[in-house]
Amino acid sequence: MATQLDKTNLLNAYRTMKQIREFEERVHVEFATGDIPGFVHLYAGEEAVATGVCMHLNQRDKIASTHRGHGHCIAKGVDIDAMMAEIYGKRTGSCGGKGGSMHIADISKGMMGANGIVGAGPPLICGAALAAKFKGDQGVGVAFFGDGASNQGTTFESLNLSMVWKLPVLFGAENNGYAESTGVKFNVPTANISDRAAGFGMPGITVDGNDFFAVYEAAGEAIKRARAGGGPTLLECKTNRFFGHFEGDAMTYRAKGEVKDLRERCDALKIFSTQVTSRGLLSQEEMTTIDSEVKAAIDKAVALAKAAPNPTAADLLTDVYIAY
Amino acid sequence: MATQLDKTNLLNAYRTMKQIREFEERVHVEFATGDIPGFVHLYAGEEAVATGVCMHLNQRDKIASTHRGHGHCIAKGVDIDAMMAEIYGKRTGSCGGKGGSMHIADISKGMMGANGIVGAGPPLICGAALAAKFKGDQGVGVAFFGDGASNQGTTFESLNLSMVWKLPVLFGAENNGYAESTGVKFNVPTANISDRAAGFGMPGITVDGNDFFAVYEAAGEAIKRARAGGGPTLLECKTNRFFGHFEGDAMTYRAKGEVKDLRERCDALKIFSTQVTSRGLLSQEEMTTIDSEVKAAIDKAVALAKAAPNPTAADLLTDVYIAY
Amino acid sequence: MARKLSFKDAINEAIAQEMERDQSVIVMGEDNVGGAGSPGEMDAWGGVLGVTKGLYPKFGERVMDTPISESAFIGAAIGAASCGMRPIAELMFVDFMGVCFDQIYNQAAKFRYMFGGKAETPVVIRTMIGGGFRAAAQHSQCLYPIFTHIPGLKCVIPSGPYEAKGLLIQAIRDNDPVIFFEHKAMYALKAEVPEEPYALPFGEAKLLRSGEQVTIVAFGLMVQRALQAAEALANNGIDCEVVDPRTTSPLDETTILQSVAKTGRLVVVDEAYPRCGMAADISALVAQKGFESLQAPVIMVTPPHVPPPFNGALEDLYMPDSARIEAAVQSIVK
Amino acid sequence: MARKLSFKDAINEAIAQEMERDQSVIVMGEDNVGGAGSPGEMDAWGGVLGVTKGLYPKFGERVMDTPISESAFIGAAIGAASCGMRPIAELMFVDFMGVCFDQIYNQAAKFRYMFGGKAETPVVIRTMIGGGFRAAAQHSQCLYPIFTHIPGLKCVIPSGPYEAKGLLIQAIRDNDPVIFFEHKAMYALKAEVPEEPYALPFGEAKLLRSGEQVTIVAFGLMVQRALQAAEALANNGIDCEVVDPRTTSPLDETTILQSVAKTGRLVVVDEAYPRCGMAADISALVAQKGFESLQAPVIMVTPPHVPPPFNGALEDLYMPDSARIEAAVQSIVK
Ligand SMILES: Cc1ncc(C[n+]2csc(CCOP(=O)(O)OP(=O)(O)O)c2C)c(N)n1
Ligand SMILES: Cc1ncc(C[n+]2csc(CCOP(=O)(O)OP(=O)(O)O)c2C)c(N)n1
Ligand SMILES: [Mg+2]
Ligand SMILES: [Mg+2]
Repeated sequence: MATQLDKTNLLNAYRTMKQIREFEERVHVEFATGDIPGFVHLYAGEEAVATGVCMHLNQRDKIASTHRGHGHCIAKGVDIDAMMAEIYGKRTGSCGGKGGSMHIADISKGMMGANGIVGAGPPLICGAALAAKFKGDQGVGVAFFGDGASNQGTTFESLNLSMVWKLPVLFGAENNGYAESTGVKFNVPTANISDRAAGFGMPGITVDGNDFFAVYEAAGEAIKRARAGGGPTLLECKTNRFFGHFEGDAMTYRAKGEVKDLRERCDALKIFSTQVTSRGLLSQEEMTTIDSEVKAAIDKAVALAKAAPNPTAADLLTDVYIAY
Repeated sequence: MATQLDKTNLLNAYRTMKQIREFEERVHVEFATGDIPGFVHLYAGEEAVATGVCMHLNQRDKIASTHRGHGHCIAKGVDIDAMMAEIYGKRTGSCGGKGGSMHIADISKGMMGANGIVGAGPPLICGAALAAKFKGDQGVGVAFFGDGASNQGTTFESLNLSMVWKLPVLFGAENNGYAESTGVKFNVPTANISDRAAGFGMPGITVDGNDFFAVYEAAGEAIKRARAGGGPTLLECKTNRFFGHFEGDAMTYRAKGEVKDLRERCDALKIFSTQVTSRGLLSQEEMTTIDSEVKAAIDKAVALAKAAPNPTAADLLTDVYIAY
Repeated sequence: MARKLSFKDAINEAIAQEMERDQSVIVMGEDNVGGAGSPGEMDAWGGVLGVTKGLYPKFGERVMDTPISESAFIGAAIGAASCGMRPIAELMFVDFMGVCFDQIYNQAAKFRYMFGGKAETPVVIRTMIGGGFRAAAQHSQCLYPIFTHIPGLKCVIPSGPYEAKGLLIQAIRDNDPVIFFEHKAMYALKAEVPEEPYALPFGEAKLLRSGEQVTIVAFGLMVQRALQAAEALANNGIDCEVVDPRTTSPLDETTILQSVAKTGRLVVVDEAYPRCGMAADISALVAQKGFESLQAPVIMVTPPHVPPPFNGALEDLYMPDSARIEAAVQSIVK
Repeated sequence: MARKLSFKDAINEAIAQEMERDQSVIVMGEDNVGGAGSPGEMDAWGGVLGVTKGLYPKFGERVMDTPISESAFIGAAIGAASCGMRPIAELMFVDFMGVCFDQIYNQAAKFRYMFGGKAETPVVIRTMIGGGFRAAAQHSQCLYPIFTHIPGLKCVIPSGPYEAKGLLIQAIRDNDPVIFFEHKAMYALKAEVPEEPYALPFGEAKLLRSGEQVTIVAFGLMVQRALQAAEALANNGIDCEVVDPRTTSPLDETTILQSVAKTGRLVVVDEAYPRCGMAADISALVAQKGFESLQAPVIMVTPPHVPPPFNGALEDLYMPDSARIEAAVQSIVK
């Protein structure tokens, strides 16, 4: 482990991952009660990716996210009370209840939005990176996208455009093996999604997306290069989702016992804990303390969300234009 | 020259290339008189590509073409009288005067249409190949597209889809160095467009597109593999266009003397002539005879086109639907 | 014909029956089988809401999963159609048209005209429309006015299971490109549906209720709401005629104009955006060709010029409901 | 202000002046410089018809060529806009919207609403529309009704050089996404254009001719033809009012309704397809909100429900001309 993360950072990494996990496990439970409307896609299992990447970013940096956006939001510092309220459709939500799970955004934090359109993020992040280039502020853009999204024309075009314009972009491919019910083995004819980078003259690398440190290091290198004007990188993180494609998915396309097995063998939080405790970097207690803090925070977020008011009828008509 | 083309085929190859060249040189001249309406993109200089590929095809096989489609049409056996009449917008044209240069098609010949939308052909040809697969008729589909079109999302998606569905497709990339005024060096960050194939697990190969035999052999192998169920290939042919992007283009983005030089050094017809005469496969006279036959045929096509009637007012409203 | 079928099952049955009848009918779409390349069961999904489930076990390779590459596979469906197949491609949500629209309106729609009548493109594109799912702005749109705008496309909006089966069978047999819009909030709706295959002709509106005072033209899910409103209005002594055009292109102008000629009043109810939308289209038709019989302003009942909101209370306000339809009718009969 | 400028040069000047004023304005599009990666001159094209020519020598890297990847670069313009830039992206022909429409209507148009008012996307997308070039079905469309359909977009159709400059400056300064439709047949048209920068407000129609008997509403190139028709009709003693809405979204309903209130008659002239088009939109507006003053059927003068044909004689028949406008007016005043 070549990484030189100090204790604060290690605790932060753990806290972020735990927050994502707890947030998602809780949304899963609450969704089942029928209180949460719409389509909800959970990020549980993929925590190391968002966390390992976003720890290199500051507020000047931008990320573009996907339909499975809660983890990216949390890792980029979006307020979890506002997120939870948004998922409940409440007026206090990040988007005033108008967006919901699929559209949580906080541009002030550099989070340019979850997105209901597969492959919509990569073009947008090219623009964010272009803006950074014009501003000369060393900012970078990260587009997260799935294995399924890696087949969308918009994604390919963006890989190319980012090379043509030499943009400071990290393409973060989250290969969780599935696009809805369809396996990556069907959709992607190469062993790795990162194999596509070479066709654009771009560095491409694949890491174990359940290993926070592997993601952290590879992302760090790519982001450093991007900031220095060295252009984009395609980083594929192989990971797993612990829930269905969306809440309500019976997952009959998955192998029997698959998720249980993954939760045992490939849990990013467990792997992290083992790594840091075995090396004496963090203690189990330190993490247990975080666990209960996180749990309390999520409890509070849910309670606040449930108690929060709905948008008013007048809200229906506002926020379409700045001026019309 | 490993190719085993017999004399008839060699004469056919020459005739096709000559027909394309003569057709385009003549359209260039006629366009300048103001008689030909609309946008016209000439294929002169790229004859070896369409010819070398299409000589492997029969009527059951399909091609999808581009805005620069005359050469593909001729190579696929579309009637040149009907083509010329279409370019003039006449009722006797391949499309009754409703399509023009950018939309010449003859589905009965397996020519699925020139296309005004860059990158529209590759998806369509995947469908043609899929149909062939269902019919089990060993048919193949060829999508021609330019270096510029190689950056369109539709093209990338099609490369991938053809692998996922293992379709009998040949992607014929015609790299003539320019997309309108923009150079391939700007648009395509790798040395070869064929470098993109690997990212889809597809064979990719680059040949000298001015060398008929090089194209013919590489295409032959790929098409044979496709017919046998071996899936798609990306074949890049490096070639040159002898005219502007479209008629009326002043070409100030090209080097001084560039076209003149290309016409001297890289003329597919000259190269072919040298190859076949030096090897004693065809005589100069045989080709000169073809030259005059072709010239007469083009003269006739132009005369017929000029004399042909316009569509009638009633034609405006027909052919939108089969039944409405 | 006492058998009841859901809207979803009616669609599934139409496809299955046509696939049995005609080998050239094939099905493709994201997760339309469900499970390709995955370790578990095949036919796991049958499309995101299960409409094509059960077709793969019956028809095998003629039902295909696709990568998330709408331009490529919708384009492939169109290309295959012009080579003799009859593909039924699923564009999961109509909201996704933006990544593949070129293949639909510049290719499929125009081949026949551009090629001087020498092309046939018998493709069907099935796609989900509409609100009520709390699915927010990118999964709740209607957008069929955009397709209706395009010459060369046929546009079908079934308002119930009976229409769904008959219109889909017609769509599959039709030799022109057809876009088939399925309102996702209707999938569970049941009604009597004949078992044998039948085709409902395009361009023939259905008169769902006869009335003397006001003509209500409504599309898709709004047909139900128009009927509810008409019922309620009848109890108040207001007699409405309800017309379901069933296809927006071709449009049965005659039935609409005849109805307005009788009633002299028109309310158009549509869930699509109002500007350049279906409600405007029908209103304009009547303002031009039925003006002499119009006795009152035409009223359009649509959502506001606003994207669909996520919050349920807002979405309910957003979508036209029977109360708004009633109010619209009352505003022109009083 | 005696200086005359072509439509094309007016657009170029608007961009140049705004780029001088505001560093955040950048320009991107295929061949918008012309010559990148090529051995000859830079600034060789300035876009396919030369509209942006001369900007690169003045502004250098702020004017960018792009690959043929409309989704990526239009999306990048939108992304950059939401990060503080003011990009002007060129979608060469509006006919190409089909390969990149998602970024426009699901992203740019919806950010502000979906994100609860917390996004600003000051992007301008310039695009060429219209017929008359013998450019056939994939290079002659108008399609602005499709953009007008979408809440969240603003749509501008300048009818001449003066409007082009003032409306484009407004578009660039505007904080919402604006689609700017340039009729390619007008690029050479000259008119007086002030040298200093000026912004024309959106949602304010221009009354081009006052009249008492019939209101003619027309868009873009059709404004000229409507004026010609009005002139000819005046010689026949028919007094028309001609209104150019200039922006279809927002739409100046008031001016249109006031005009019809005065004249009692409406002819709408539009070059876009008729179904769910602008002509229908304006007709429906008046049928709903101006019905009381209407004394005759509304007449829509548009192309037929047919793709644009290639042949010049057919295309001339296809596009509305002043003779058809005159006939339409006459049909409702007699
Ligand atoms: C353009 C578009 N096509 C299809 C969909 C429907 N859809 C939503 S998520 C999804 C699967 C995405 O798979 P992947 O990119 O691997 O992300 P994951 O869900 O695994 O995180 C699909 C097909 C969509 N939202 N947008
Ligand atoms: C989707 C789309 N974008 C842009 C254009 C405009 N356009 C027509 S041809 C062309 C250049 C194509 O370059 P290439 O693919 O290399 O083909 P070539 O002209 O060199 O044969 C462009 C940009 C178009 N027709 N369609
Ligand atoms: Mg995935
Ligand atoms: Mg080229």
